[in-house]
Amino acid sequence: MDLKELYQEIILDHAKNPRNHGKCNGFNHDAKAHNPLCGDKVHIYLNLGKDKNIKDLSFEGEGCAISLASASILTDTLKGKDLSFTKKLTDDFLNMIKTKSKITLNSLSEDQITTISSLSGVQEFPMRIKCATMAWHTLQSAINKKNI
Amino acid sequence: MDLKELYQEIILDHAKNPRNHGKCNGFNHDAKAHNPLCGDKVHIYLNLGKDKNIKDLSFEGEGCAISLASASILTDTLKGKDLSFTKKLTDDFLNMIKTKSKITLNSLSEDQITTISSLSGVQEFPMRIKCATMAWHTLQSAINKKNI
Amino acid sequence: MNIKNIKSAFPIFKQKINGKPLIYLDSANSSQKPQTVIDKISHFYSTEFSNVGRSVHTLAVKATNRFESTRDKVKNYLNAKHREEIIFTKGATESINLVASSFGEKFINQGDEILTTELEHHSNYVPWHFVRQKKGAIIKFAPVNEKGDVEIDEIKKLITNKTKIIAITHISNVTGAIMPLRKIIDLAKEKKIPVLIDGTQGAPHLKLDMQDLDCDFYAISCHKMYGPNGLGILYAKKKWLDQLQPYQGGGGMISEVLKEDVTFASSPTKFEAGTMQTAEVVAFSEAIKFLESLGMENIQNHENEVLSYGIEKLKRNNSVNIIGDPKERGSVICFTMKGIHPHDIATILDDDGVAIRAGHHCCQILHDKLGMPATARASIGVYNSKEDIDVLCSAIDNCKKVFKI
Amino acid sequence: MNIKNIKSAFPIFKQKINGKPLIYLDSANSSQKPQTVIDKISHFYSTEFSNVGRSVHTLAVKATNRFESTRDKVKNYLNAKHREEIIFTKGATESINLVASSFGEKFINQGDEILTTELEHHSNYVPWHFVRQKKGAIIKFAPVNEKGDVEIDEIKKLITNKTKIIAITHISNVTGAIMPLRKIIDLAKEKKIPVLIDGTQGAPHLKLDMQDLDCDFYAISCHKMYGPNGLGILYAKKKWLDQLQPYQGGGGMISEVLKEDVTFASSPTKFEAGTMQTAEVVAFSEAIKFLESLGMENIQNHENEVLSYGIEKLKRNNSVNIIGDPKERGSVICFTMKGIHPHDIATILDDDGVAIRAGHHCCQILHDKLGMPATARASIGVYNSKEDIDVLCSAIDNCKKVFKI
Ligand SMILES: Cc1ncc(COP(=O)(O)O)c(C=O)c1O
Ligand SMILES: Cc1ncc(COP(=O)(O)O)c(C=O)c1O
Repeated sequence: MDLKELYQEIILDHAKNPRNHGKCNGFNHDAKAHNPLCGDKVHIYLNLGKDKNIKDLSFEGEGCAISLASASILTDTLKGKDLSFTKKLTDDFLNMIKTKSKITLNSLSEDQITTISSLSGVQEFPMRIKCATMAWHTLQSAINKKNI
Repeated sequence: MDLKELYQEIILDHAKNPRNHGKCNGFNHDAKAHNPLCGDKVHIYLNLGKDKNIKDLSFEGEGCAISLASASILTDTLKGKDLSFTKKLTDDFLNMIKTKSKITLNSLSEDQITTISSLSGVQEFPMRIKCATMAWHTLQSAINKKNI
Repeated sequence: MNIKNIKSAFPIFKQKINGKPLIYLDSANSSQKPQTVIDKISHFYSTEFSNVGRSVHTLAVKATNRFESTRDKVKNYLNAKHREEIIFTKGATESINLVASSFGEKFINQGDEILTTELEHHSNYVPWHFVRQKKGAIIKFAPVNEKGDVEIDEIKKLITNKTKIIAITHISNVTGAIMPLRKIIDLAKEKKIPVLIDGTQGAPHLKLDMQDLDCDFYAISCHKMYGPNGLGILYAKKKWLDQLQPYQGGGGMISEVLKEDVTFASSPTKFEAGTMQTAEVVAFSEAIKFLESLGMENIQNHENEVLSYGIEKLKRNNSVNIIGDPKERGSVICFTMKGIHPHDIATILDDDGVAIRAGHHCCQILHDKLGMPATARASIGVYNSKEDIDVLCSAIDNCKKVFKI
Repeated sequence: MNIKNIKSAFPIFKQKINGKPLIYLDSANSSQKPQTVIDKISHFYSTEFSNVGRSVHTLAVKATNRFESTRDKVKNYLNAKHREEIIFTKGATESINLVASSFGEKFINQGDEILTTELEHHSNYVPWHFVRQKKGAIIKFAPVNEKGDVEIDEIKKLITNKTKIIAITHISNVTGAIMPLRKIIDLAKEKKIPVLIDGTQGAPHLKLDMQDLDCDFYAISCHKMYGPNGLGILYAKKKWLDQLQPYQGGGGMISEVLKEDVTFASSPTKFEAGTMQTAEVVAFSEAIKFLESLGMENIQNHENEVLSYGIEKLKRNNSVNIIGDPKERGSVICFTMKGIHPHDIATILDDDGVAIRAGHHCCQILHDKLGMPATARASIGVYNSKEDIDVLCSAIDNCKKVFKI
């Protein structure tokens, strides 16, 4: 186990300055989740276009550095992307957390890949995996659950 | 532990041919008890005179050799005795079962003492002590509880 | 491991009882524990102990992993479909109380009927008696026949449109009858009535498959299947998990706790309030390993061999009266002897190192029907052999000598 | 035994965590077990195991004697007046559920009030929430002040003639506040209101005397007082034993079982349905021996020394915010750090071998009031030393390094 792997510069940056925090304009889907054991909370908002493009994406939440960074990176990476890409990246991400496999989607910039991959250090901290994955599961619920 | 101490001739005799079995005539006190763990039951009947003499004494019950013999010996020994003697003998008996002390009441015949003492073998069989003492405790309840 | 010398896996058999080798024929009461289970408890407490699920430090991670992976093991062992169908309890008694309380609270009302049998252990009656008292429900008892079986027709006759649950044992701990579960469950499904199986005596002896059996609830005591004390399992089919209210309230089983209201976690957490029996759960994985390494079929064959040998041999003894003659018998022989009370039998047998149980075995209704306040019971576990039966039989002969019959 | 080197009595401290000595500061969650307790479990299973109370063979006699003599030991340890006041349960959670269920069923009706505090662990709230739901009762929360104490006046203010029970913790597992039990119980007695104490955090640290304290119910988790998992105690004053209905139904707790009705044994049997945790109870006697051999006063002095040292040292650290400043504190220090979430603290501390807990510690109402979803908690057991606090403090400094603050 290596703390430096877990708390990389990129993660600390996202945790301290989360991107896309708050309710995004015109959100038409949302979902929230919380982990009753540790008190972490996340609420994902998205503005999903008729064309299945995510026009806007944001989150509210409180929690540890890992959960904040994960939500922040998620919103940053998926804003503007379409649903099929979102699904693929989510699968890849969850896989990475589980098996330390690499993210290789070629529509992502190297920078984006580095950013997302910074979360893979959590793999060696089993009790923290939920912190990293909660936002991603919640995004899926939000997509599936139309906000009326 | 010695089985022969437990199942002495006298005990087997009383178990196979219990004395004073059934409801005695004119009983004016009674009480019953049972041991829910083993199913042993005893019901003591006594005809207590105004002079505090036990005019008649009997029991109904089902159970192991020890519990039958104990009830039988109890009724045989205490029929015709008064309450203060009954109390003394009961204390002596319970003491004997607990500490293997001797029964020494001098108004008892040697024969009677031998008979009662035959139950002291139970002392080495802790799970069977209740079998030997149940009738004696029940007699006390019967004395204390007037039958109306 | 070879079943024939499996005694050596159990340290208890190094003991002498009254100077004689221990012949343990009280496994229906509680089974002895293999060395591996005992060692696991010590090892876990000595090197990995921590409370589970609540802390993020190394020991807590190890303990949580072991705890939850035992749940997976149990799921596989029972061939349950979902891991959340496996709920850890204090024992079969608590498992049944949980269902009676939570199911009863929600689904049983005034005049509704609970269908059970005359064979049941108090653990599968008293919890329903509580529901009867609280709700004004009715308990119906399918009668046991003179062979010690409960016929499917008797159950069929008692089903009405008021029947809300069927609660029935897998194997009688007195007559040894193996219940016709397949038929009962088929019948119940036709009528859309849920079925709870008291599997306390089934789980240690028979291969179980929850998906195949398709009951709604199955209750298990781990201490009767070579596992540690103080642990049980409730298998509850997924469809019930959300419908049933939690049984106990406390730490771990909640989702959100406010002054005005409380919401609950999902199963299994929802049904596991408070600090669980971490060490016991962890050690139970060794009991499953033990059973799996021998193979349930082998265990069953071996036990049946010893059982049949025992039945045959006792039948030939004129002083012994065997209780029941069920179509299929599992691991239990209850008997009486003319002129010798079961308690006296048990005491005299103990002198020869033979441990049996005497009493009503928590089945008073059945014993009332039999007209016997008590019986003697020899019950068979994986470690018993035909030689054990031989010792039992000569100890039984000794009873007659002591009683001069 | 000397408290200063008592770590050697606990095999867990032979472990290295991430290559470093284990600094276990999570005892409020669950304590580690001394070798004597672990050995007792093994020894009992290996040489004396049997189900208790039900069979008459030698092993059953031994097991029953050990089981019941532990009850006597607990009675003496708690200075309870009667042995039947000692009921074995699965843990404090079950103890409180038992009282809430049995007492609530009989004595709490629509509109009646249950008085508790904002400090309570979920285990002393959710069971009462169930009563609220079932009976239409009201739960009132005595407020915690900014020091983390609940003042007696706040409790006094909330008592009405509808108050049916006061349920309150002995020591808060978050602020560490030791409740003014003497005053609360005096007040309650004046008003004839029974008092339940959640003694989960009290029992491991303070000398207890039930006759002197004179509460009605006192709930204990044995696994937090160096005893085995899966075992708890409910002390219930004699006057309640006959009044309360049994909690669970099953074997052992009955007097007579008929198809129409069931009557129950007397306490403690009445409240101990099904096969109990024999091995755990037997081994718990070693935990009591351990505590008695050290002496509760010595333990308290030692723990207070370590605690004060910890408080002082953490106060001097500007990045650390200690939760609460109660008049009397027992064995618990909750804290936060600006810019570092408690979970991250716990993970980073673990890297230095320091085991603490992070979260709401099953006290969500209190954390909501504090405006903090989570805190970090270092809790002290008999085996902790000032050196442990030093390691804790340097590990805390390391958090800042990792987070570059
Ligand atoms: C058929 C049956 N059901 C239920 C039980 C209760 O099991 P436990 O005491 O382990 O809860 C037993 C064992 O005593 C049993 O034999
Ligand atoms: C104050 C308090 N009450 C109750 C409990 C519940 O104890 P258990 O989980 O052992 O049942 C705990 C421990 O988690 C506690 O700290």
